[in-house]
Amino acid sequence: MENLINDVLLGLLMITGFAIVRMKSLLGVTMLTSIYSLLSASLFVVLDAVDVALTEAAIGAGIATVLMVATVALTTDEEKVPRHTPLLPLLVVMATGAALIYGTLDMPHHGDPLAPAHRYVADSYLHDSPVEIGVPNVVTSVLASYRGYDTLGEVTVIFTAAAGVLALLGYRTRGRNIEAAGIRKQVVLRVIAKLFFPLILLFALYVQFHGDYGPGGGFQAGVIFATGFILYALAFGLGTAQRLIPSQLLRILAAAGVLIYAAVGLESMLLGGKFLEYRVLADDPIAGQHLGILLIELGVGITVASVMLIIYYGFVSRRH
Amino acid sequence: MDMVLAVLSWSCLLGGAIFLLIGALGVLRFPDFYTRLHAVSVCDTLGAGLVLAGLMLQGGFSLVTVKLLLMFYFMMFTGPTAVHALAQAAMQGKLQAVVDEHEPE
Amino acid sequence: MFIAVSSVILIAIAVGLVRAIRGPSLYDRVLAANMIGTLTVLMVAILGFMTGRPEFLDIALVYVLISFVSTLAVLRVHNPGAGTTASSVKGSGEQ
Amino acid sequence: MGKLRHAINLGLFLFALWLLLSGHYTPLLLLLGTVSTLLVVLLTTRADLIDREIQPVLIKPSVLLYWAWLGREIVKSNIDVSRRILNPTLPISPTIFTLRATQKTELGRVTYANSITLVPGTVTVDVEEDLFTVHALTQEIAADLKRGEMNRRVCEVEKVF
Amino acid sequence: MSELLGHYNYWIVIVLMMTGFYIVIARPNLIKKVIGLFIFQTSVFIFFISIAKVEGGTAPIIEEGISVYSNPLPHVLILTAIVVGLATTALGLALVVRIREAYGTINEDDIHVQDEER
Amino acid sequence: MTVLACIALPLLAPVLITAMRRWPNPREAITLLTSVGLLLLVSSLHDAVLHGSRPAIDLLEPLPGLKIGFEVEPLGLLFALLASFLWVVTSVYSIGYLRSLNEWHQTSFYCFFAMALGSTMGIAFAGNLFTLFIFYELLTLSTYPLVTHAGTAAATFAGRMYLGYLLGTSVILLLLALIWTWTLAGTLDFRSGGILEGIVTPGVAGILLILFIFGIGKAALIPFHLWLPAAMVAPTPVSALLHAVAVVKAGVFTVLKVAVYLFGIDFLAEIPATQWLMYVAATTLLLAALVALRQDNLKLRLAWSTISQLSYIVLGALLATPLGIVGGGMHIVTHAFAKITLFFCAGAILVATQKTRISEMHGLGRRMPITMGAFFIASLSIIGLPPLGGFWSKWFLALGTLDTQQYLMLGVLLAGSMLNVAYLLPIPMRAFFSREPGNPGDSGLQEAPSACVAALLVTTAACVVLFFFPDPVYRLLQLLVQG
Amino acid sequence: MLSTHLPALQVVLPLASAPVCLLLRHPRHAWACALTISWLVLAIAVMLVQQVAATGTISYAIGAWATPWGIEYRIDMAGALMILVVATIGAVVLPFAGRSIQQEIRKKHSGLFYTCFLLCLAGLLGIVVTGDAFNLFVFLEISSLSSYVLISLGCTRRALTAAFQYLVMGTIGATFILIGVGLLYMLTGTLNMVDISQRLTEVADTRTIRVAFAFVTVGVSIKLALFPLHLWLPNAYTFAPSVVSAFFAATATKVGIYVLLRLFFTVFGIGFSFVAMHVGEIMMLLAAAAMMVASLVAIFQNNVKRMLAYSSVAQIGYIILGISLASRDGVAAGMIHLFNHALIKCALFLSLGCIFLRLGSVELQDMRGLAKRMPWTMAAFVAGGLSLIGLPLTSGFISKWYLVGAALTDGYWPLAVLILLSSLLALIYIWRVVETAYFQVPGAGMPLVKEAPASMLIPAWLLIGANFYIGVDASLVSGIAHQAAGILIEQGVR
Repeated sequence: MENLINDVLLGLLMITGFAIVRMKSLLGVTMLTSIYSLLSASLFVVLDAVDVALTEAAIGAGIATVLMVATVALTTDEEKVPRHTPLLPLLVVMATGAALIYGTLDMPHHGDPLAPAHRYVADSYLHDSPVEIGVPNVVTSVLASYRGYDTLGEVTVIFTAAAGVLALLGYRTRGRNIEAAGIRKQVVLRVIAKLFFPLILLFALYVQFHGDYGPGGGFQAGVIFATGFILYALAFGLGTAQRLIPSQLLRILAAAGVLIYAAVGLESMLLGGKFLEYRVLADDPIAGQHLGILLIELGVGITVASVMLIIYYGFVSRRH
Repeated sequence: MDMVLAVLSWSCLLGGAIFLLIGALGVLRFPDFYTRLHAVSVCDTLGAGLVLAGLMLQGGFSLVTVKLLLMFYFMMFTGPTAVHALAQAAMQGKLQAVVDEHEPE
Repeated sequence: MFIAVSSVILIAIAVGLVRAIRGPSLYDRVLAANMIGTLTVLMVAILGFMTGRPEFLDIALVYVLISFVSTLAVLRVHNPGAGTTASSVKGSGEQ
Repeated sequence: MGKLRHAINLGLFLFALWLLLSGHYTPLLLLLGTVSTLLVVLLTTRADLIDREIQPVLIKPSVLLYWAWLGREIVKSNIDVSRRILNPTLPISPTIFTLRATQKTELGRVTYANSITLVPGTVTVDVEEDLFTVHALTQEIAADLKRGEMNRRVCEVEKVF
Repeated sequence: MSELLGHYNYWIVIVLMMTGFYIVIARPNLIKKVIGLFIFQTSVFIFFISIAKVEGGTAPIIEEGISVYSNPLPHVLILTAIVVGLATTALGLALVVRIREAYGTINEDDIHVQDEER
Repeated sequence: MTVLACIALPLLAPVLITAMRRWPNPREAITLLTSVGLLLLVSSLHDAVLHGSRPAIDLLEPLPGLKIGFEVEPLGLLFALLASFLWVVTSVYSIGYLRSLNEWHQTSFYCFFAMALGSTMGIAFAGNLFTLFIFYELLTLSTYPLVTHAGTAAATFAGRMYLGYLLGTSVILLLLALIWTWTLAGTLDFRSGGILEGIVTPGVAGILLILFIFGIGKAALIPFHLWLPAAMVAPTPVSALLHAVAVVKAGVFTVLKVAVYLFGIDFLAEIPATQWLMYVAATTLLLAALVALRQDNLKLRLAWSTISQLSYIVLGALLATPLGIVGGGMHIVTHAFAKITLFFCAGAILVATQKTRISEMHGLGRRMPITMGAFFIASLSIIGLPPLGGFWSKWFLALGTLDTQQYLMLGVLLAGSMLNVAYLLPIPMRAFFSREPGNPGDSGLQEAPSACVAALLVTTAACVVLFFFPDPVYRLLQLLVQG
Repeated sequence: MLSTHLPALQVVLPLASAPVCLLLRHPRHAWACALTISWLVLAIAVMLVQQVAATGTISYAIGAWATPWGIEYRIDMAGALMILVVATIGAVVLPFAGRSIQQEIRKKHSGLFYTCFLLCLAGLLGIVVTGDAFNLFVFLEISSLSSYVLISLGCTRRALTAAFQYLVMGTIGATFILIGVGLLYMLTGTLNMVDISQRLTEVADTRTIRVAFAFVTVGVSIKLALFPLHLWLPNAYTFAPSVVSAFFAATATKVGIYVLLRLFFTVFGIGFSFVAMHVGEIMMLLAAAAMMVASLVAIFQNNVKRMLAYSSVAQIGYIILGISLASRDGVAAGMIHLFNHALIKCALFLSLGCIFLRLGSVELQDMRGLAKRMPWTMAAFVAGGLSLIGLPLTSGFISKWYLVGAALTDGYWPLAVLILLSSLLALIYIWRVVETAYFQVPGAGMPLVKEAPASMLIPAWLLIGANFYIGVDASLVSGIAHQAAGILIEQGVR
C-alpha cells in the first residue's frame, strides 16, 4: 500500500517534470520546481529516507526556490523559444535513457531485501552502529562517523558555494533601510515574524541536537536556522537583518564551522587516533563518538546556516 | 471507549481529507486568483485541522499530540499570513480581481 | 484507513498541481505550491502514523515552517519594496 | 525593566517548548536545551524583538474563548464555501471592500486581519493602519463581516495582551 | 512480466532524470538549464533512495521491536549529494545573474551572437 | 674529451660572439678563431682513428639504454674534417660577403652559423642514432634563422617550407623509424655490421628502410626535396656551407650511417625495398638535373644540381656494396668542395655585380676571370672529369654498379653526368665567350672582395688536389667498409 | 608519528586552511597563507612519494573504520605520481599568482581567489588519494565548484559564460558519475574501490554493471575533456585568469585521467573494461580524433591561450591513447606524458600569463616582435613549445618516444603515425607564435613593454628547467611510471 503512494507520487513528479519542460514562464517553472522538490521530499518519506526528506524540503522547496525566484527577478521571466529544433538533445536523452533502462534489467527488484546493496556494508551498519557508536539514528552515525569524511567534504562544498557567491555577487550592505516604506505596510508579516523568529530558531537548535535520535542534524538545522533569519530579513528589511549579523561575522562563522570540523579531526589525530577517529576524544569510546558527532554536527550547522545567509543576502542585496 | 476514539479519529481524518479535496477542487474551479484564496482557506483551516485532530486522537495523550498541536498552532498562523501576503502581493502586482458589480440587496 | 486518507490527499495534490501548471499568474502558482505544501505536511504526518513512527512529525513541522517562509520569500523577492503603488490598485479594485 | 521580564518569560516558554519537543531527558540534552534557549533569547534580544507582543498569551482563558468562537465561525463558513465549490449552481459574487478596525495594538489588528483571512470566504488583502482591504467570496459573507462582530470580539481579547 | 513489476519504479525515475537532462541540453535559457540540472539531480536522488528501500522496512532509526530497516547508506550519500546540488545551483544562478548584467540576456543563443560580434 | 670539445666549441662560441656584438672585428675574429680551433681539434683525432681506435664518450642517458653519446668513426671523422675545414674557408668568405653587402643582424648570423656547425659536429660524431637525431633536429632549428635572415615575406615563407619539410619528415618518418628500430632491436647504437640483421624480416626491414630514407629529409629525395631550392633565399655563405655541405651532407651522411651501421651492407642487399629505393634515387637524380637545366637563377640551378648530386650518394649507399659506399663517401667530399666553390662564385658575382640570373651573365668572364675560372673548374669536378676530385667518386660509384650488376644504374649515372655538363658548362661558356648585348666592350676587372676570392681559390685548389691525393679520404672509407 | 598521518594531512591541510584564507582581508596575507600551505603540501607529497616508494601502497583508514565501512585513503605508485604533479604545480603556480592576480583580479576578491584555489587543490588531491567511490565524487565536486569560481574571476565577461558552460557540463558529468556509482553500489553493496573490484567478479556479467561502467566513464570523460566532450575546455582555459589556466591545464584534466585509470584498472579490471567493454578501441578512436582535430583547430586560433587550450585537448588524446593500449608500456607512456604535459602546459600558460601582465592581451597580432621586449618570457614559451612538439632533449620527446614505442610494440603502427603527425601540427601552431614574436616587427601602436617580473619568470623557468631535465634524464619519471603502470596492470588483470 505504500507502493500505491509511491507510484502516485512518481506519476505526479512525471507530470510536473513534463510541465517544467513545456512551461515558458520562468517564474512558473520555478514554482513547479519547488513543487517537484516537495513531492520528491514526500517520496523520500515514503521510501523511509526521513533525513533526506527533511533536507530536500529545506533545500529544494526552500532556499533553492527562493534563489531561483531571486534570479528570475534579477534577470527576466520569459523564456525565448529555442531557435533550432532540439532533435540532437532528444536523441542524446533517448539514448541515455535507453541505456539506463537496459541497465536496470539486471538490477534486483525494487525493495528486494536480498539485494547485495542491503546485505553487506549497510547491514553491518545497522547491526554495529548501536554498539560502536550508540546512536539510534543510523543515518547520523554513518554520516558523522563512519563516513564522517564525506561530510567534511560536504561542508567544504557548501563553503565553496559561499565563496563563489561572494566572489560573483558580492555582499552589499544596506546603509539606509531603503525598504522601510514597503516594510511599514507589512504589519501582519512583522507581527507574525516577531512571534515565529524565536520559535524557528529554537526549533532549529532542537533539530540540531536531536539528530542522534530522529531525523535531523547539523545540515537541516543550519538551513532552518537560516530560515529564521531570512524571515527576519523579510519582515524587517535586509538592512536590519544585516545589522543583526554583519557580513564579516557571517564569513567568520562560515569559516569557523569548517574549522571546527577539521579541528575535531586533527584533535583526534593529536590524541593518537586516526583522522576523525572520535573514540579517542573521551575515555569511553562511545562517549568519544558522541562528543565527536556533537561537535562536528555543530560545525556543520554553523557553516550551513551562515552560508545560507551569505548566499541569500548575496542574491537579494544584488538589487540596487 | 477505544472504539469511540477510533471511530471519532477516523471520521475526523476522513472529513479532513474530504475538506482538503474540496479546497483543492475550489482552487481548480474558482474563476480568479482572489476567489481561489478562499478555497485555500478551506484546506488550511478545516481540512488541516480535522486531519490533525484525527491524528491527535490516534496518538493519544503523548508528546506526539503535543507536536501535532504545535503543528496545528503553526498552521493557524502561517496559513492566513501566507494567504494574506499572497493577496497583498497580487494586489501590488496589479492583478485585477473579478468583482461582482451589484451592491448587496 | 490511512491509505484512504492519504489517497484523497494525493488526489488533492494532483488537483493543486493542475492549478500550478495552468497558472495563469505567478500568484496562482505560488498559491498552488503553498497548498501543496500544506497537503504534503499532512500527508507526511499521516505517513508517520502509517509506518508506526509518529516521531517523524518533526519533518512535518519543518515543512510547515519552510513552506511558509519560502512562500513569503518568493513573494517578497519577486517584488520587493512594492507597496508604494498599492493604493492606486486598491482604488481600481473597489469600483 | 519590562524587557527583562519579557525576556525571561520568553526563555521559560521556549524551554518548556524544548522539553515538549525533545522527549529525551538526558543531562546532556537538558544542558543543550538550556544553552539553546539562552542563545535564542539572546538573539531575539539582539534582534530587538523583545516587547509586549512576544509574550505567550495563547493560554489565557479569554483567548481560548475567542479561539472557540472563531473555530465555530470557521466551520460554518467552511461548509458554506465548500457548498459553493461543489455546487456550481450556487452563485459567487466576489467583492472587495474596506473595513475599519478599532483595535489599538498592532497585535490586535493582526489578530483581526488573520482571523478574517482564516475564515474561508474572506481574505484580508491589505492592511494600512486601521484600514483593511478585504476580499470576500460573496456579498452575503461581506455583509456578515461588516456587521463587525469579529471586530468587537478581537477588541475584547486584545485587552489581555 | 515480473521484470516489469520489479523495475517499473526505476523506469519512471529514469524518465524523470531524462526530463531534467533534456532541459539542460535542449534549452538555451540559462535559468532553465540550471533548473534542468536541479531536476536531473533530484531525480538521481530519488533513484538512489529507491535503491535503498527495503520491502517492509522502515526508516533506519533503531528502535525496540523493529527488525527491518531500509538501507541507511544511500541516504547518507544523498544527504551529501543534495548539499552538493544546492551548491551547484547557487553558483549557477549567481553566474546567471552576472551574465545577465554583462550581456543583458540570459539566452545562450543571444550570448553566442554577442560573442561572435566582438 | 676532444670529441666533446669539438661539439662544444662551436656551440659555445655564440656566447662570446653575442658578447662582442658591438665590436665587429673582435666578433669576427672569434668566429675565425673558433673555426680554426675546431679544425685543429678535429684533425687531432685523425691519426687515432686511422689506427683503428674509436674515441667514444657517453654523456647522458635520458632513458634506460638510450644514450646521448659520441663515437668517432671513419665516416664521421671524414665528414667532420670536411665541415670544419670548409667552415674556416667560409668564415673568411662570409666576412667579405657580409661586410660588402652591409647585411643586417650580422651577430646573429655568426651565432647561428656557429651553432649549425656545432650541430654538424654532433651529427658527425654521434655514437648512436638517437644522438644523431638530436643534432639533426638541432641543425634544422639553428639553420632556420639563417634561412629567414632576410626577413622578407619570401624568406618567411621559405623558412616555413624549410622547417615544414625537414622537421616534418624527421618527426613523422625518421622518428617513427627510430622508435620502431628501438622497439625491435632494443638499441640504437651504431654497430659495424648493423643491429637489425636477424631481428627483423626483410619485409619489415624494407618498410624501415623506406622510412629512414625518406625520413632523412635533408637528403632531399623526391618528393621531399622542395625545401632545398626554397632555402636559397638565405645569404650565399649559408647556401654555400650549409645547403651545399653541412645540412645536405648531414642528410646523406645519415643515410650512409644507417646503411652501414644499422642495416649492415650485407643485410641491406637482401632487402627487396632497396631496389625500389634505388629507382627513387635514380629518378631524383635525373629529374632534378632536368629541372636544373631550366633554372635561370644561378643559386636555384645550383640547388637543383645539389639535389641531383645528393642522389648519387644515396644511390651509392643503396648499392649495398663496399664500392658503392666508398663512392658515396667520396662523393660527399668531392661534391662538397666543388659545390661550395660554385656557390662562392655565385656569391662573388652577386657581391661584385648584383647579378643573380644566368641570362645576365654574358661576358662576365672578362670582368671576373678568377671567379669564372674557378666556376669552370668546379663544374668539371662535379661532372666528374679528371684531373679533378669528382672523378674518383663517380669512378667508385660506377664500379659499384658493375659490382652489383646494376647496369641500369650505371646508365643513370652516366646520363646524370651528361646532364651535369648540360646545365653547368653553359654558364662559364656564356661568361667567357659571349658578350653582354647591351654593354659591349666593358671589360674592366671587377672581382669580388679579396676575402671572397681567396676563399674560392682555396676550395678550387682542393678540387684539384683531391684528384691527385684522394688517398686520405679513401683510406678512411676503406676503414669504414671493412668494419 | 606524524608521518603515519600524511595521507590525511595531504588533503586536510589545504582544505582547512582555505577558510582561514577567506578571513584574511589583506591580499598579501591571503597570498602568503596560500603559498605557505602549498609548499607544505608539496613537502608532504614528496614525503608520501618516498613512503610509497619505500613501503609500497599506503592505506589510511579515516576514523579508523575498517575498509569497506569507513573511507579509505589509498596511495599507490600511480597516486603518488599524481599527487606529486598536483602539489608541484600548486607550489610553483602560487608564487606566480602573487603578481598576476594583483593585476587580473579585483583586490577585494583576491582573498576569495586564494580560498578557492586552496579548495581546488584540496579537491584534486582528495580525488587522487581517496579509495572510496563516493568520496571521490565529493572531492570531485569540491574541485569543480571551486574551479567554476576561479574561472569566473577572469577579467572579461566571457569568463562568466565559460564558467557557466563548464558548470553545466561538469555537473552533468558529476551526475553521471553519481548514477554509475549508484548502480555499482546496488550490485556490490560497497563503495570502497578495491572492495568493489573484488565483489564485482561475481556480477560483472550483468547489464547493470555494463551501464554503470558506461556512465562512470562518460562522466569522467567530461571532466577530463575527452574529445567530443571537451567543449567546455577551450573557453574555460581561455577566459580564466592566467594562473588558473596554468593550474588547471596541468592538474584538473590530469586528475580526471587518473580517475579513469583507477576505474579501468583498479575498479573494473582489464578483463571487463578492455575485453568485455572494448573501451580500449573506443578510447583509441576518440583519442586519435582528439589528437588530429584539436590540433588542427588549434592552428587556426588567433588567441594564443585558446590555441593552447585546444592543444591541451589534443594532448589529452595522447595520454588517453597510451592508456587505451592497456599494456604496461602503453599505460606507462600515458602516465609519463601526463606528467610531462603537466609541466609543459603549465610553463606555457605561465609564460602567457607574463605576456598578459605586460601586454594585456594574448592575441597573436599583439605579440609581434615581442621577443625583443620580453626575451626571457618568449624564450620560455619557445622552450615549452618545442617540448610540446616533442623535439629531442625535451620532456615532450620522452613521452612521445614511449607512446610511439608502445603503439608500435602493440602493432598499432597507424597510431604511431598519427601521434607523429599530430606533433607536426603542434609544430605549426607553435611556430605561428614563434614567427610572430621573433620574426615580425612590432606594429606602430604597440606599447613598449618591459620584461615580466622575476617572481613570475622564475616559476615558468623552473618548470622549463624540469622539462629539460626530464628530457635529458627521464629515468626517474619513467621508472615511477613503469612501476605504477605495472601495479595498475597487475591489479587490472586479476
